[in-house]
Amino acid sequence: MKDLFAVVMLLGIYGLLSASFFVAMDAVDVAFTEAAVGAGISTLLMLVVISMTGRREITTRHKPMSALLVVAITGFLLIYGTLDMPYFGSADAPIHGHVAPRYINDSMQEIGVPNIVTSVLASYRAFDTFGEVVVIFTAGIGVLALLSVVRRPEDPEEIAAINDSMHEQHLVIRIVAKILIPFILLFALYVQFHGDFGPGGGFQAGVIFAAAIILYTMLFGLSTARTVINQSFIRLIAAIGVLLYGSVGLATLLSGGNFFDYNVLVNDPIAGQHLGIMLIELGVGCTVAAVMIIIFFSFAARAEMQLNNKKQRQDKDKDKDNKNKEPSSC
Amino acid sequence: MLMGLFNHWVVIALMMIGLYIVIAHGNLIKKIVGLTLFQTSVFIFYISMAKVNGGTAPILADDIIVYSNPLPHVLILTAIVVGIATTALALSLVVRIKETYGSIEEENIQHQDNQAFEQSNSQNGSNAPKGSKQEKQA
Amino acid sequence: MDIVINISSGLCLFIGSFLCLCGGVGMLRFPDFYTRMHAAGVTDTLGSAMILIGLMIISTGFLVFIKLVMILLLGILIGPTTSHVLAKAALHNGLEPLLGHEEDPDTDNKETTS
Amino acid sequence: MIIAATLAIFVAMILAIIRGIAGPTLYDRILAVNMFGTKTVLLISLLGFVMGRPEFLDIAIVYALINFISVIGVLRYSDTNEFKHTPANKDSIEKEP
Repeated sequence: MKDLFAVVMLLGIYGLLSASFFVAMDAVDVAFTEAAVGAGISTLLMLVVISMTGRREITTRHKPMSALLVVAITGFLLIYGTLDMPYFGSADAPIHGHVAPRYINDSMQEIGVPNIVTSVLASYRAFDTFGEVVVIFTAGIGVLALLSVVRRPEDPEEIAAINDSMHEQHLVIRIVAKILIPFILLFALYVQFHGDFGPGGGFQAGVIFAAAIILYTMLFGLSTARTVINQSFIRLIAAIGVLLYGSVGLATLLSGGNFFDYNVLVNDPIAGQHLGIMLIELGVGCTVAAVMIIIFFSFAARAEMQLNNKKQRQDKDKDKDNKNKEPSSC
Repeated sequence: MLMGLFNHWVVIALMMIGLYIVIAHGNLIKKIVGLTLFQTSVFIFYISMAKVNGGTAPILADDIIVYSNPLPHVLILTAIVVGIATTALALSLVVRIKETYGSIEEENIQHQDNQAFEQSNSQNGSNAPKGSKQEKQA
Repeated sequence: MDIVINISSGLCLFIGSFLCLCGGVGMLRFPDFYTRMHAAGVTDTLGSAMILIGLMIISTGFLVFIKLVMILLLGILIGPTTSHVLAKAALHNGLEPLLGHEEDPDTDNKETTS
Repeated sequence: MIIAATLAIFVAMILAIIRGIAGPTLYDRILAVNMFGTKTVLLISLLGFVMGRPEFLDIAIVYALINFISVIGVLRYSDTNEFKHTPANKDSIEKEP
């Protein structure tokens, strides 16, 4: 398919489909994340990018045979490899042997949280998750470094003018969004703090929170959103999330336990676990939400800048040659 | 009997489609879409491994004995969010490439690079793509 | 009592799934974008409402019921809004309706409100 | 009956996918994605009942919200001028710098 827009739309459908597959496979937490990420944020980012880079694919080369050969050989070898794999759904597969029974049987006594995924994520494998959060934070920094735009100071009157014109254009949807956004934020908090008992947790809540802010940004304009959410403040939040996570580990280290061994935080081990998990999920939520917002803002600001530049260039062109009018932008 | 392996085959099919897109298409956005497909096939692989027949979601309840394996869920949960972060990084690189080269087709970029290299060889000058960058900033 | 609950929920589910199927077929068969949107938008809202009501009738537990009500409210709020926005954007960006060229303003109103 | 409803939704989803692949205009595809999203919400709520653990309706709520957000996003970013006159546009932009 040559039309990149269609590709992105189908990718969105694919994300929705794979998330419902995850529900059918009992992975409710994963489905939660995939729903928010795969169908929402990634589609949006791709769209912003193709609005910047152009919608058509121009293929100049036609040598799919060699690629097809490579793919066929790899696929054949992989299929050959699967012949020794355990069957789908068999309970005695090696994957279910080592640590999984302990998680399932003992986590209620050791951690005291009904959602095993949360207890594994935030307690048994907390160090691992710490690494993931740092990766997300680093990716946010990378996007910021690549795409940050020096913005001129915003004129409040201009913002008001943009606001009015957008209000005329998107009246119905803005009112619906005004009803919905508080609900989405509230729901994100529910997901954040209900993660111990049902599907949810910091990652999902962060993404949903960011989605609410993104909705606001899309409908009320980037400038308005920037006045609501201060840029340096959101960067601070991203750092504070990682810091909170790390300092919980440091606190356990200082009070005599291992790194991320929450039992020593409070006198009662279970209460310590609860406190540790809550703090860590909060840190994860802060970082993920802030990084997603930063990423989206960077992309949107870049798109806006390019649009402005193009407009200015067109104006200049028009001034320069009225007679030699090329079909440069219809 | 071999039907028990169909989940692996579906995963491999998806994976190979992703790989094919990455190899055969020159458009950088298409390549990222291919990578996403590949990534998702790995997610599906892990999740389908975690499923146990008759099991339910790994959230403890009183009257349920068999649960699916929670460990792959944890790995994939974090992997999805990390995946979107890295995809965003890749997309931002694409945006910068578009700004510098004016194109996101691999062939085109390669062509421009080669031309610039030849020019700099003939002039013994400095690196090539600087010029367009400076122009952009100006 | 039990049988009444079962029958009523089954009826709701049946109507809902029938509507959803009709919407899908209409989406595939109708000639242009606006008619397709008409098929999808109308049946989506009512069909999902019927299915959710059917699930509410057989739901056990208060929390499940409340969540279903929330989904229903969201659906009622979101479905027509997206249809409206889609139609508006399509019209605004110059996609001509296939049918009813003679009575343009009339059809426009109809499409955007559906 | 729940299973029958699930199957019906499934068929409707397939029809939506066909429209999404075939859709001649951009808006047909957006419509297909939107319809697919609402169907997914229904499918997940039904699946919860089929599997006997209907506590996980949170996912369906997230779906409804995210679906809305992504449709708005699509429309917002397809409104920018890049999309309006697409086929001729890109070449001219490329030549410009």
